[in-house]
Amino acid sequence: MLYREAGEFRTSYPDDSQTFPISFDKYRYYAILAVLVVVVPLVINDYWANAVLVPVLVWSIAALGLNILTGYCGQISLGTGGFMAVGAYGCYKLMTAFPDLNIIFCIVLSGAITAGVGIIFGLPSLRIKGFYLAVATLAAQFFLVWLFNSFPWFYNYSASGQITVPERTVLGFPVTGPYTEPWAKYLICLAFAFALAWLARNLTRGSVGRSWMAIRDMDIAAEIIGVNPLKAKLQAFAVSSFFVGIAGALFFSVYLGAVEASEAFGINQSFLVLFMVIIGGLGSIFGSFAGAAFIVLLPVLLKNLLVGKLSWPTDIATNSEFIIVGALIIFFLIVEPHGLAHLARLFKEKLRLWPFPH
Amino acid sequence: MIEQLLYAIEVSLNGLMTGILYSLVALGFVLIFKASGVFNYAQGIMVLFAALTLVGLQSGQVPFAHLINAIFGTHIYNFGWNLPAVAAIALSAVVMVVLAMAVEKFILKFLINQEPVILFMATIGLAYFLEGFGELMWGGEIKAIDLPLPVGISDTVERVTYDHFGYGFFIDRLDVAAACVAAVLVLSLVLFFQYSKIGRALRAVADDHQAALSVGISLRYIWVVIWSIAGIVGLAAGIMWGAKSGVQFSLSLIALKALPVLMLGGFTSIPGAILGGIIIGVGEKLFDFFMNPVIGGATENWFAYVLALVFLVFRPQGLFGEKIIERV
Amino acid sequence: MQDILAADTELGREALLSVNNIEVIYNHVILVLKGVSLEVPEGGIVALLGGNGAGKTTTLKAVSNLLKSERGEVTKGSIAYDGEPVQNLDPSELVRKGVIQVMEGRHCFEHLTVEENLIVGAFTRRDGASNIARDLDLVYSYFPRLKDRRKSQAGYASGGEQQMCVLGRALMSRPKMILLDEPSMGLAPQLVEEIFQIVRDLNANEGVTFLLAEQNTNIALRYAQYGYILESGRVVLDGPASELRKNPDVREFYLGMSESGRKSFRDVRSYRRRKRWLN
Amino acid sequence: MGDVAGSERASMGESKPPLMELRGITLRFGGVLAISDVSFDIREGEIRAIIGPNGAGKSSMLNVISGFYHPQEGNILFRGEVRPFMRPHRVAALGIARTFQNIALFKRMTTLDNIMTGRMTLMKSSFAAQALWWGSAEREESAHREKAEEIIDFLGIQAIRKVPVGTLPYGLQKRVELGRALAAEPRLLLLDEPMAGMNVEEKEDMSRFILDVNDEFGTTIALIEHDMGVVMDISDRIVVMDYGKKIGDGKPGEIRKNQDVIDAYLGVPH
Amino acid sequence: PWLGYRTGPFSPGGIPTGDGFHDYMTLLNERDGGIGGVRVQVIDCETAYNTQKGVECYESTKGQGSLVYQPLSTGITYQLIPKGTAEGIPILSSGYGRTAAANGRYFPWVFNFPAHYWDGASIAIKHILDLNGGDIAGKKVTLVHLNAAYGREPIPTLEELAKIHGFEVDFVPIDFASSQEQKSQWLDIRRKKPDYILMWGWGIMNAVAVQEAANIRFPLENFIGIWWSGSENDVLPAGERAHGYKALALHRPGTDAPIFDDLQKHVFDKGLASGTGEHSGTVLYNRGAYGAMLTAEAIKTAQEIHGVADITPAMMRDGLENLVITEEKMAANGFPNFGPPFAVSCENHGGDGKAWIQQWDAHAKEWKLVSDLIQSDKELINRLVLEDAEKYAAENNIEPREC
Ligand SMILES: Nc1ncnc2c1ncn2[C@@H]1O[C@H](COP(=O)(O)OP(=O)(O)OP(=O)(O)O)[C@@H](O)[C@H]1O
Ligand SMILES: Nc1ncnc2c1ncn2[C@@H]1O[C@H](COP(=O)(O)OP(=O)(O)OP(=O)(O)O)[C@@H](O)[C@H]1O
Ligand SMILES: [Mg+2]
Ligand SMILES: [Mg+2]
Repeated sequence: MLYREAGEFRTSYPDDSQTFPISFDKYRYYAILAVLVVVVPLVINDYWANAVLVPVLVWSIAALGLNILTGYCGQISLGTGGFMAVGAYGCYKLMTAFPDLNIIFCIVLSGAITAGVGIIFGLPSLRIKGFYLAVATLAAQFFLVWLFNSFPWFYNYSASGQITVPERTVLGFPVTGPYTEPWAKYLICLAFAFALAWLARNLTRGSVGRSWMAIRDMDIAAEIIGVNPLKAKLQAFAVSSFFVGIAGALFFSVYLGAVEASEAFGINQSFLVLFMVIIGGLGSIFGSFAGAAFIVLLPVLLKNLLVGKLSWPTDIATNSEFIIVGALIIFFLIVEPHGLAHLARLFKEKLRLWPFPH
Repeated sequence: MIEQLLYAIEVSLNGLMTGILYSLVALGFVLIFKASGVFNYAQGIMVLFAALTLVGLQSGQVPFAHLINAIFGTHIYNFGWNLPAVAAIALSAVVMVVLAMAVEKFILKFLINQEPVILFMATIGLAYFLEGFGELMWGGEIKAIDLPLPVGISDTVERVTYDHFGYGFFIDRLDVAAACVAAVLVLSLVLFFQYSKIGRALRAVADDHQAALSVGISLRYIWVVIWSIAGIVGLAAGIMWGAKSGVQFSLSLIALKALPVLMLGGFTSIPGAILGGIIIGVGEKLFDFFMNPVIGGATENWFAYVLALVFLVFRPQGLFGEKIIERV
Repeated sequence: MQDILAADTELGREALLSVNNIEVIYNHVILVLKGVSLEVPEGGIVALLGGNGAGKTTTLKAVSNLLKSERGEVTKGSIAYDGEPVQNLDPSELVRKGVIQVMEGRHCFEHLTVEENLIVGAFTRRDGASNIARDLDLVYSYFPRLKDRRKSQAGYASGGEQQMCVLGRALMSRPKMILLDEPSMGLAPQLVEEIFQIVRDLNANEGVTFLLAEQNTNIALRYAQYGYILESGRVVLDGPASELRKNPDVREFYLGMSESGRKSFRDVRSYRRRKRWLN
Repeated sequence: MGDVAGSERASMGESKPPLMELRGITLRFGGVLAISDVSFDIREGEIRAIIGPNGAGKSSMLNVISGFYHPQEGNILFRGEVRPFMRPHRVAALGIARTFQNIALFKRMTTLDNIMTGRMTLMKSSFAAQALWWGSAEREESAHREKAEEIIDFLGIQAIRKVPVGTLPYGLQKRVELGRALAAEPRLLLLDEPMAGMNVEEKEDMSRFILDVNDEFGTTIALIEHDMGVVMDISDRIVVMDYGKKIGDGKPGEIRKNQDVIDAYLGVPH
Repeated sequence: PWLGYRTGPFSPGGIPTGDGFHDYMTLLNERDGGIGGVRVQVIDCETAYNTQKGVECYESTKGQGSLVYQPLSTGITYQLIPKGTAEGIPILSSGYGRTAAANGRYFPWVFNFPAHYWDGASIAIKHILDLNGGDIAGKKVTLVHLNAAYGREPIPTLEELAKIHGFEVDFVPIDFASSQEQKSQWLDIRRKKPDYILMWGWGIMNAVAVQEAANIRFPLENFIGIWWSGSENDVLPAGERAHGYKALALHRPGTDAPIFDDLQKHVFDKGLASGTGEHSGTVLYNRGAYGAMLTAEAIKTAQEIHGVADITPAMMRDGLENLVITEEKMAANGFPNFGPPFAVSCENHGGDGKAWIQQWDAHAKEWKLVSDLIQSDKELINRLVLEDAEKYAAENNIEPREC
């Protein structure tokens, strides 16, 4: 009986709506957090930061954003890449226009800009539903990328249309640019991921979150119950884009350092994020992280295994990677359509029953 | 001025033809969606896969050559035969049917009655799989498809129109061929859906998996049938597009051009796919024609989507799509 | 168990369907049926009664093999139809064998018209268009309301109309055995009576066997020959309908009769009561 | 016996003013005339039943009241004033809550969340406060949670508080749906076949709930039901519809003797 | 490391290039036992032309003693420029990447010899000038380009050149996602009737463009692609109709050079070919092999300078910076007269900016050189490069080093 719920009594409603009602969970969570904040920065190196942890965190934020829209509010969006581009270019313009503005504000502001753009592209969702909406959000994807590609103002008239991040510091430590220490990169992403996850958690446990879920599960009934669909959907689009915009800003400024709209924020990215959300679990915050980790790490892992350990030729390895990732996605969907998060929940459930099933 | 106008007409005509080519790809989506409510993201890859298979079979490529050679250290790449086109097409069609069966057996069977988004994801998984599998099987090099098309079409059109209007219209011969193929396909599919018992059952499946099961419709059979048809339609699209640009990975991206067509025409309507294709084709060409001087080029990419989006705001189910039933 | 075997031999009929001690688990963790056994004799009408969540629907779905599509599975026990085990059949094969289920919850094909819904019901039939057309007329004569609405999409039909549509659709396949899940739900009172009349007619004239889950115990026990009462996944009581009707618990909890005759709904006081057979 | 009780209560309600009045409502869908020129009123504090054969237009009538359908002709008066064109969520804010014929719960949400969603129109804390989960948001959540728990206790569904409602058996779902409607503390509660698919025992419980809501909170109730036993026992007045028209309106005692109603609907006298 | 791509939409280009590079390195190992006695190890990393994978590749391979990165993608090059600079690992982007990197004062760790995009633009215009006896005032030139960093590279140069020579220039961007369907662009071109078309395309875009150009019966000999738009992949799908299409050539096509005999003997016959072997002699295969030869020469130079066989990335940079490619060296390596001779210096990382023009002969199915080596307008280019490099330096607070 490692995992137990018995003996947990809650005497007030705030206690019951805690993030981790079971104290075992809470301690485990604090322990993990401590490791993440204290231990990891000490041991992290370039490879771990740039190829593993930073991408996972950045993608987690994007996945969190999309999860709010798709998982909680039920609006499938394939425009994530475009919104990330808004975040990235917004951040770039802010950084270059106001060199003295702290990078943290730049990133948050670019999230806010993206939220505005998200609202505009969210407007059609009042009429358009389901897959029609999903395809319609591709309009945002293509239009935004085209916009950033076609108007030199966005990339400060640089010769090639690439944007390259200038160096900025937080508390005197560089967090962007080539001279950033891996731990600094990692910590700033972690801080954003943590803050945003907390925000997402708050929003989804109150009436805003419930209005989203109601729209997701049955929009007509929700409206008759008293949920204002316009407000709920636009809120979801705004919050989601805010997250995605921040992810885009971090993606550009901290993670890659130089990007080009059509390549870095293409349609593939949109799909990737959708994957994360669905593999991780629709409507689950933990799932967003799990999904991002899965999708980012699996190819890296496979590559290290196939090319690094087994020394397969790279093309065969990459093709096999696709095959394996595809097959795994299908496998997961078959085993548990509700994602890793649900799988974890089931596992807990079994653990709780163990050793006496039923 | 008149020159301008004639040019605009020419642009529209070409748009029309391209539109039909788009619809050829869109058809595959429509078929599967209409018949089982699954939004098959893998359709684009299926087009590529079909074309790769066709070329591979025709030119006698050894499947999985790279893999085999890597494992056994051999050096085999080609069987050294050259199949006649008809035989290769027939064989590829068979491969697509086998693929349909595999999809049913290994994926769809387990996902009966799941939410549409889950099925959608599964098809994305399939797309990944096929992407790797197709390249592993046939290699990533570019390959050419040679269509024995009569060469004179474009010239004749241009000459005749020049004689009549004083302005030679240009139309690609491939487009003419594609239009014919598309017309035949659409006609037969519409008839199939309208008049066969299976057609009705397919629509039932799309509405409610469980209820369809409960009246004795074998989902598995239906799925094999419809994925096979979609595979063969994909083959047709693959031939046409492959002839245009060579068979290689990028072919699958053509699916992205088919999506707005789908949206505009309605996910469930075969004639809608054609009409949607034409509207998008003509629309994007004309838009580029008028707006290019103002906002610069490369608008085709998003224009189709924005057009479809605006259109949907007024008609959320697309042109001919089944009305979305909203009731409590 | 003893009873029913005796009853069977009495009637000289084979059990067409026998469900043997099945256990059903949803989603790998939720145990719903905890050993349910029942038998339906050929040409019989058997009623399955029980409160909400007792497991009636689950039992029917286990028989028709629709459980798999809901992530449920039969983990123990066996089900035999016509002497053959049917657990591994595809639902459609079962329909071909003549077993059809009318699902609860009005599962119409929304985008098909009412008439198309009915015609799809005849999907498995191979006996020609004219026969199907005749049956279509028959269904329309049962449910004139459907005839009025035949050209409109089923998704827009009223609740009761959808229910009729689903019933009619099942009849269109000319089944040997019908699993009816709450046929009377949402239907106007005189229609409920008519439906059971149809059940009785089909049973008497065409020898169709029925297994029906029904909340309207009163009417179900009037038309059925045998009844099972399910509570939380177990059969708690079974017997010929006439006997069940006399059982004091059944009278109180399922028929709403107290010792002094029928109570007014206005006078019911307590919400939760215990049933004697649970002690 | 039920008759006596019914008329007694009805006389109690008669003195009250109408909460809602429907005047000359006509609703068409293309060629289908779903409701034609129907007028009736619902008085403050009464239980008003709407009955009629299948497809008579009862559910459509509720949809008109809750603003989901907009009639081509006719007026809806709420508390004496003509209600202008409104989106359904605005109607809900007026204090009109309802349940649905084909259960329309939020399937993937838990029972508790469903019920809390019912309180949507009453919750006021701002978006920002919720985002940061500061003071007011948390306090408000707890206060409403308490009300929701009261309703859960009242309906006896404590055990399924944290279960997603999608997999609950039909009858429990109906109960949760009632809970969700009650949670809005409505002035007018619309119930569409609340007892379909229930056995007698459960119907008794449900009747009890409805009567209690009516008694304790003074909630006005309009209800559609096909079980004549229930309708005749618990309602104060009954409207009968057939083919979109009103064919009868009165107390249960009158309705059950009305020949038109017997012909069109009841079949036999009840 | 070789950050190549054998998968994804650009694999038809990536495969032969990679094959050429690997096969030559294998040859060196097999025939000579490596360079200066040290076997060359090519660390292969698959990027699928995707920047993120490129970064992952860089990070995962830089610890393995990587001497020089060849990212084979302009986008990834942009990623790696700051990283390589910060960490002191040279980046060699031969004929692609960031043009301004040709200025070694501002980009000490980045090389793009033997010629870069702006050279390419200048050379193409030179060729057109040659065809027209030196006067192209009033002519119309259209650039068809991929709507991405790479495709936009030549725009400033062309604009400058247009001012100088008085021709009109016009740009037609094509998004990669819609590069399968370029009909409207080509109809537009057909209407505007430009005299010459230049193309900066990659992947499927090239093949479609050549076909469309043939479709509108544009005289293909007036259609000139950059060296990345001039491989067999781009003309074969159009079949006969591609006859006459021209492209710039950094090096010779075909299998005439003696090196191919060595490759046959030491690599293909031993079954060590990295691909099918059937690409040898194609433009991109030769590019890979040629690039490998340049790399090997740089390694040799580094070994000579520092007198050690096992060199470090910093030494490698010295080798690259002091690389002098002469006719003799090329001949000695089996590449006689294969590419332009050039010299790299501390200041000049871009080579001399010379290239040929090649033309497709659809009947013989081969590319043929149709011009002498053409020298770009170095004066102009150097000025532009300096401007851009200064801008980059200003944005990133970089102090140019002294040379
Ligand atoms: N798909 C499912 N997943 C998980 N649990 C389920 C599922 N379907 C049903 N259940 C559970 O199984 C139990 C029995 O449900 P079932 O639907 O069989 O009851 P029932 O007797 O038909 O009730 P009702 O009269 O309300 O229709 C219920 O507790 C229900 O919560
Ligand atoms: N949105 C709609 N579009 C078309 N027809 C509709 C629509 N809504 C209702 N109808 C039709 O209007 C009529 C009345 O339907 P309604 O749902 O009001 O019936 P009801 O009285 O509730 O019947 P039941 O008791 O069967 O639920 C039906 O014939 C139905 O088909
Ligand atoms: Mg049931
Ligand atoms: Mg109704």
